[in-house]
Amino acid sequence: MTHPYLPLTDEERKQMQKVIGAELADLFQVIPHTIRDKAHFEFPAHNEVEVTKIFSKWAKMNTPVSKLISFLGAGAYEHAIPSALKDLVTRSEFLTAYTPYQPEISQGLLQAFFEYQSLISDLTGMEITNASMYDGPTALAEAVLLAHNFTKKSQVTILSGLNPEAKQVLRTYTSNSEITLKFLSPEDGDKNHQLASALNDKTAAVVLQNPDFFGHLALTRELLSMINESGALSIVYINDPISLAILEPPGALGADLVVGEAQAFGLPLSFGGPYLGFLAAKKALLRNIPGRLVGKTTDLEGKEGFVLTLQTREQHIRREKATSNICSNQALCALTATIYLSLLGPVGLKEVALSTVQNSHYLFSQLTRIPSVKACSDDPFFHEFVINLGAIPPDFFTNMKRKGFIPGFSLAQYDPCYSGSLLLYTSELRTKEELDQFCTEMEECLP
Amino acid sequence: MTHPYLPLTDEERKQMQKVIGAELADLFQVIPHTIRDKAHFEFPAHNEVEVTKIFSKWAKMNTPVSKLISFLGAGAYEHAIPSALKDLVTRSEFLTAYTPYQPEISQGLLQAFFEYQSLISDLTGMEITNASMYDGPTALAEAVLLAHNFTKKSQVTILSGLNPEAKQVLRTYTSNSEITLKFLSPEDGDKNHQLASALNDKTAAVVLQNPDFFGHLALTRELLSMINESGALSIVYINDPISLAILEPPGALGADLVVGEAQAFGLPLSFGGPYLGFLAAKKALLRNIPGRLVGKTTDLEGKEGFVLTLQTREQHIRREKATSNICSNQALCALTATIYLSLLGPVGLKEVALSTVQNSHYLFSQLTRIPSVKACSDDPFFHEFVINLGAIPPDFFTNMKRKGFIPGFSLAQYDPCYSGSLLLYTSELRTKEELDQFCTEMEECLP
Amino acid sequence: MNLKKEPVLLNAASFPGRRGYLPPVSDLPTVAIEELIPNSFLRCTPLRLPELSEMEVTRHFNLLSERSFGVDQGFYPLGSCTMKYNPKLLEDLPRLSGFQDLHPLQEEASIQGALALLNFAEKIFSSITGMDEFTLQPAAGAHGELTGMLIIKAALLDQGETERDTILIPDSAHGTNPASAALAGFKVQTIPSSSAGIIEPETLKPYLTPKVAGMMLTNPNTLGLFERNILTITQMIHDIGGKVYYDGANLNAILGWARPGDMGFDVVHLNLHKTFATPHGGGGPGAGPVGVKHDLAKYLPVPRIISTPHGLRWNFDAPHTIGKVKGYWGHFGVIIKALAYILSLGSRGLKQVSSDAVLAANYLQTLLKEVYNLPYEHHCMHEFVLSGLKENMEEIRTLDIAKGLIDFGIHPPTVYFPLIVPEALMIEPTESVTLELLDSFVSIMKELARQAKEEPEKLKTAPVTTPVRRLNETKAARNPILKW
Amino acid sequence: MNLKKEPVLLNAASFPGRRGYLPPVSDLPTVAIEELIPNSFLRCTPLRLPELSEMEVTRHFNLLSERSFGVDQGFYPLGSCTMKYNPKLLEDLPRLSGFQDLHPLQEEASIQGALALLNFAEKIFSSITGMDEFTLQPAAGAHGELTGMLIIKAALLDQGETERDTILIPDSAHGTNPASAALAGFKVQTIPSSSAGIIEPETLKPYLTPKVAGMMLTNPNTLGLFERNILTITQMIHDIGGKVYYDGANLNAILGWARPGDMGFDVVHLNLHKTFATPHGGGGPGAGPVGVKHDLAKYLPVPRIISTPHGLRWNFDAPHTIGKVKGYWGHFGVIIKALAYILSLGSRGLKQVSSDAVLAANYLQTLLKEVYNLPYEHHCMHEFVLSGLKENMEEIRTLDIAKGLIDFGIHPPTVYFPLIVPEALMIEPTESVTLELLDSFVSIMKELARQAKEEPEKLKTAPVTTPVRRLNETKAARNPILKW
Ligand SMILES: Cc1ncc(COP(=O)(O)O)c(C=O)c1O
Ligand SMILES: Cc1ncc(COP(=O)(O)O)c(C=O)c1O
Repeated sequence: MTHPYLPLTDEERKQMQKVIGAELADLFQVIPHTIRDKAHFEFPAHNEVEVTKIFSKWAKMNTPVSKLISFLGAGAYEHAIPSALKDLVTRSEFLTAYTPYQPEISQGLLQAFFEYQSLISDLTGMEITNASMYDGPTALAEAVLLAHNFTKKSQVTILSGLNPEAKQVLRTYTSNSEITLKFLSPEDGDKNHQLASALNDKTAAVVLQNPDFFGHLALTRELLSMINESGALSIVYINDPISLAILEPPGALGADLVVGEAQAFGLPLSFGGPYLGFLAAKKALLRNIPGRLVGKTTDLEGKEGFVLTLQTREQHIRREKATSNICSNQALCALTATIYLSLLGPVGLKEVALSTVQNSHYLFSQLTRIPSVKACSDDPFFHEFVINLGAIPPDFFTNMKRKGFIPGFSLAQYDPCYSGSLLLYTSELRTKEELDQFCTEMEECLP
Repeated sequence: MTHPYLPLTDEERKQMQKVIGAELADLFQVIPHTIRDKAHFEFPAHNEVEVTKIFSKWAKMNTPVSKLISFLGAGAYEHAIPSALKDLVTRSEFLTAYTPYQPEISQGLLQAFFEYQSLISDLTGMEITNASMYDGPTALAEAVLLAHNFTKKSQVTILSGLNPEAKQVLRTYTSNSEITLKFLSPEDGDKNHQLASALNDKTAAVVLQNPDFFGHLALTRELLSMINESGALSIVYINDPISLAILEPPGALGADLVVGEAQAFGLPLSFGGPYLGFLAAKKALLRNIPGRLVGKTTDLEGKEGFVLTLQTREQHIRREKATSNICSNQALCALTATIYLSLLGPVGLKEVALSTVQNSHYLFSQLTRIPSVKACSDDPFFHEFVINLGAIPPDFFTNMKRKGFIPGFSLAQYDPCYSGSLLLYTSELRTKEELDQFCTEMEECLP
Repeated sequence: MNLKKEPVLLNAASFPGRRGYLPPVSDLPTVAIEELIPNSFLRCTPLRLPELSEMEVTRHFNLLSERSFGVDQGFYPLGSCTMKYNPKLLEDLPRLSGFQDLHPLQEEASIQGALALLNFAEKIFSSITGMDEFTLQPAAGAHGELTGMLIIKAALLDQGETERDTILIPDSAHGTNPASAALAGFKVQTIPSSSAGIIEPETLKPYLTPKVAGMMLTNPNTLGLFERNILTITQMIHDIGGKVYYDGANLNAILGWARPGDMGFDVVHLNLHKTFATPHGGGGPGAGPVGVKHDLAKYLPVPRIISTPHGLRWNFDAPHTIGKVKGYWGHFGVIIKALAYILSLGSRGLKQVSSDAVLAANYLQTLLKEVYNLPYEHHCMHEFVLSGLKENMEEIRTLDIAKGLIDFGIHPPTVYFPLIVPEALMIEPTESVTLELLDSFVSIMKELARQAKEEPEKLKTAPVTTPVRRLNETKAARNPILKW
Repeated sequence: MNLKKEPVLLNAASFPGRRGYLPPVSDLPTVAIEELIPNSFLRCTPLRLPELSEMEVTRHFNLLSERSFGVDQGFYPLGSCTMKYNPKLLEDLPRLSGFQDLHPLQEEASIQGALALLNFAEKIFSSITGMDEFTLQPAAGAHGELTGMLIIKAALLDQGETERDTILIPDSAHGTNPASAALAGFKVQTIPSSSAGIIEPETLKPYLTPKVAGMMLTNPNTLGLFERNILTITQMIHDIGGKVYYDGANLNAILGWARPGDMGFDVVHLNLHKTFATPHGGGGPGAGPVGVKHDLAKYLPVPRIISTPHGLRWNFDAPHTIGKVKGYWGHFGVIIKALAYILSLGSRGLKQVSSDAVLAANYLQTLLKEVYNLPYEHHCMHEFVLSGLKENMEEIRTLDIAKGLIDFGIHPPTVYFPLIVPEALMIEPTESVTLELLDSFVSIMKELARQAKEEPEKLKTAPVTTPVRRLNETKAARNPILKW
């Protein structure tokens, strides 16, 4: 068989068998024949054009947000992606490399990850950042496990407004540990109230999302100092770190751990993955943090260079006692974020943040003029907000889609008690004309 | 002003003016103010998202062949393009380099062009190939000028069936020279007849396209020896060099010059450009050929390397006495062809050629079963052929387009005497199902 | 071509006032941010990010790329990592707008293609592995292990087997195995490999206590040896009520020849970024789908895709599920690539993949054991482990050999793993190699053996062709500098 | 990162039976080719092409790329070539399926977007240059020159001016100018530049015979100096009935500050691959649109785009046209890129482009003239020419300086052009540079001057950091080896 991915020819195969002194079948002889006999599966091979056709057909069966005007956010955010990004991140030296275990031949990747760590640390106001986690929810779960291991305490309090995806993953990750999770809800009062009632000396950590899942700004120095004073670690969860361009960084307010999802830094929506989890911490937690770290050092001639460091925390050395089981991480996504931030710079990132804020606040004000639309809160929000429609008319989503819109996210999908509520997000991509048109169509589609 | 393409800041600009000892305006003072005062034009700047929208809108106003099943060929050919090609040809070291005038820093490009020259020489059966020409038609024009300069004769005979684009360019290029062009037509008999009647001792060159514009195979050893014996140079023009995978190469049959269009080697249709002209010749013509040549040599340590060579033929040295005025050529397109041929290899290229032949012959046989469709010839053809519909029904093209087809090229566009005739091409991309469906629809659309 | 240039750090290259990108901005009349968001939330700490033009960013990362080494640059026989060629076609497909611009929370009617693709991928993975049902949620191999361990835990708890808290793991196992088991709440018991490098039933027997929840294995194991007693082993674990987990890292050895499902494994993860050619990206992202036998299917993460009269749908209604292990549905972009690879090769091609991979490994083993110690004298599967040089091993260690290879433009094999082999050099050529490449690797490895004898100093100070020489790792760990 | 590896030639890397791509193949029942095409036409000469797997092709061209140097790799102050940064956005747009998959012969109804784009591009170029009408057909600068010369020839012939057979060209002109004029059937008369580096009306006067058909100029000229007498010069040519041609290679100096149309030029070509940031691609493709004043518009190549009630159409009906200069409609893909660049910057941005380009050039000239000879002591425009070292010029020539720069990771300037400056070093930094980069270039140029004095041998044998050292060009020309 010859195939573009299989360079050996039949003749070479024969020659190799001769050198080995065994037939191919002999090499597989060690596999019990009862196993070998069962190993049947059958499907045809396809050339590039055919494979492309197969996938194009699937792609065409979807209606991506590029064909609509979408107000979906809820943890995954449409943002403009600079053209230069793709070209750089797909350089084959980056794309096809393994983890940089051999530093001399991997200085480029190592430097890029060091830059990623630095950028995230600066943005969040933290001292250290690891070289990436699978995604926001798993980063949070690892942060909670860290807090448990570090504080040796078992109660974890989650203030209301945490992304439901993160909630679910947190539950799964802690299901077989000593940790007990306490999820608070808006019924428990505002976040200060929630915290006051839940905090005690068994609390290992308090988790607080900012802006919270409903878009509200929740993070204050007071909340964090209450947590810190209790001896618990404060964990701030961030879903769109573009918010950090204009919001005071959690580190500056006293957070112990800042984790979140950095998909917004140049990664396409891609139906949910791969994304980019980040985990930043105070220096005191250094020996406890999961995942890879890149450090600066010198070579035998005194020249500066970069290496993977503090590997004794990791599974390949510490095995069952490792701080985490993570091995492959989201390296290329971290590189993407690094390039995104380099291109955007402080001015660009602020422009994106301000534009999303401005667009969303305009949308909020226009939508809430529609009689059947109620604002759910008048608390300050970032670039997402919730409206209540009373009941969502039948075919509302279908009708809006026909008009070219995805009118936000129906919160009932996560929790039936939110039925009638929509979570809406607007990015820097939207124009006033689009927002106005959307409001007009909403008014028409609603009773 | 700050812009992603303009790294200088206003402060730096000031600093530089100080070092220069002049204001910016002073530097432009040398331009007469009457000129400066008129230099007004005004249009806004757009960010990436806006620019992309503008171009996407234009792109959407077109109906590309990817949305239809097209039987258009006539000099520009749809073929499958391997995925790996784009990745390699757009490596920034290739894409953003200038002509490799500094060989030490350009060995990669030079080697690639040397490989290109070798591949085209091998394919055409010639001894030398230059590093590319603008496109097929200009390559032909330059070959004719070369023949004139080399033979010092002025008559050039063009056998019937030359691509009309090439005809027109040839006319333009020779319009102010001593060359007289003699275009023969099928009315002058078959190609042997045409040649016999036209050849004389003033003939500088005879041009012969193979397969000719109507798809017919025309090139024989006899034709070429007649030309050679007359003292004229034989110039073979090739429109789809994929044909060379299965046809005897012109060099082996005795051609002096082989020129043509190599768009089919991995370049997209791209509305006609950029494409890739190639020019291959016998060694005797070496000092006369236009354009760049890459040669192998050694460095001061005896190591092998590549350089631009025989530059004394070229305009930057020989000026008005140069063999041609060409400077920038189609380097990146030549690189594309080189990668295409490396990926396809002999087996792949033959498969492409055989599939196009097979598909087109099947199509020919099925179409000519339709009562109102007449074959125009039963001469052997490669992957293109002409049918005559008597008269093309009004709205025929529109109706076929609505059904999803471009039913070929109406030859009347080049010459009204061909009214009612269509030139059709099929590539390796077409399936039997598509061909059959096309024939069914043709039958329906024709009286 | 730029290796002489030293890239400075992004922040050092920054200059105030430069910018690399103009994002679209709101066309609404500007409102002061303080009117929209209370001042108390707004940033007063200065925002520090590098300021560069597009060209500077481009040159910076081009320069960094030139100081990196991928499969596209040369031979990468990194054992256990299956550094096969990553076909370029795979990169094009996730970029189709119908995939790339799909929001994970779109309603089902607008994602039928994505659901069909995922559904098809689950079925293909099932048929390749002989498992019954798959989840595509896990983000990498280790994540798949955690998922699998949680599934086993859930199943045991469900059966009231609360005492079973121990997972058996061979001493040759990858570090993620014990780490994942521990993360899922298990204790870990290490099982020693025999002198033949595999697990012997007699060795295993004493560990089969009522505390045993199950066992994790990779087969072929990390020594590149097929566990020939696998049917006995899985039977033994089943007999005491445990479950057996298959670490799919080495599936490239047996594609089309054997299926973990047929070996008696209950849970399997795949490494799409190894076996199925999706690029490693300098460390990730990968994807680690997990397959189970019927009896464990109800514990798989939610949601599962189900077919209904209204098309494919997400089903969250799974009372026994372990829950979600990741936001949304997994690494969709990676899954697309793996599936494209599988469809490009077909079932026959996949079998040829493992045939060629095994052939290439045995070819190297045969030729290299002349000068390097081969601790286990069997034919290997897709990889094999050497135990340092035959001669002058005291002075020239595996690390020196690895660094010496770099000066020949070859990426070093995995070193010092598995832990049970002293001075381990773990070599996995994969099926992507040509015979010339294998031969030249052998010559280079022999040349290094010669150097070890004749000019050991050269090897001890290698590499010399790289932008930096050997780096001080102790210094890095003792005084961690983790940001600029 | 692979510079140690020597790439062999493709044919030497080939091995029979390997393949790099599976094309789609006809699904018709196979018919022997001999039944479709007479044997006499079929290949009997063996088809020799390299046989490689996809990975080998990938590694081969990656390796070649690592031995090449583009703007993305570093500073490229190549005079006359305007090696500015090529924004990445430009690469994305021609790949839109609505452009890339468009056949040149599609009927007009299906190409309205393409026609609108081209039509818009013509108008934009007209406004930037002050010309009235544009053709987009020419493939490069030289091709534009030929087109322009043919237009002038046609106009003269049309007026019965058959005697006018001479084109005046300054001695500082690029070689394509005389070559193009000759190709169009003209004789060339060289006009000497003054000691100030420009054309003086008095010098020109004696050449203004009735044989003169016109004059070709670039302004600023190739010395980087603005022809300050341009209005007088164009007037003088017009007065004797000639036409003046503008070589657009140096338009980057005056964008937004001056327009050739307003200087009295009758015909202008643009180099989209210089001024408008489309990448050079290692030598091409470029594009050389040609603009003319109203009176010459009827000679432009066919077809022209016209607006009709049924949309935009091709118009071939142009009895005075010079005909076609190229197949189809020009380098559509390149035109898209140039237009995207123009729209990204807007008119203000374009003026800033030339302002910054001129500023950067003068900054360098000011600092470099301390150690290198500056033959013309004026402010320059976007580039300037040095005439070798001030000291030790006998031993260390311009070529040595050029090669010395390579060892510092900088692409050498244009050397030995223009021909009228001995030991010319022609430096064009463009607007894409940072001030740090300019300063470091100055230090390096000064360091080379120091080396020239103190260690001349080092410079005479530079470069040493490249995969090959100085190559024997004489040998290459004497014994040409042009294929494997
Ligand atoms: C044997 C084995 N198991 C598990 C893993 C972990 O996989 P991942 O890195 O995808 O988490 C690896 C990765 O190197 C491995 O080699
Ligand atoms: C002044 C000048 N004129 C004309 C040309 C020719 O342009 P092209 O290479 O696009 O044919 C050049 C190119 O270097 C040039 O510098």
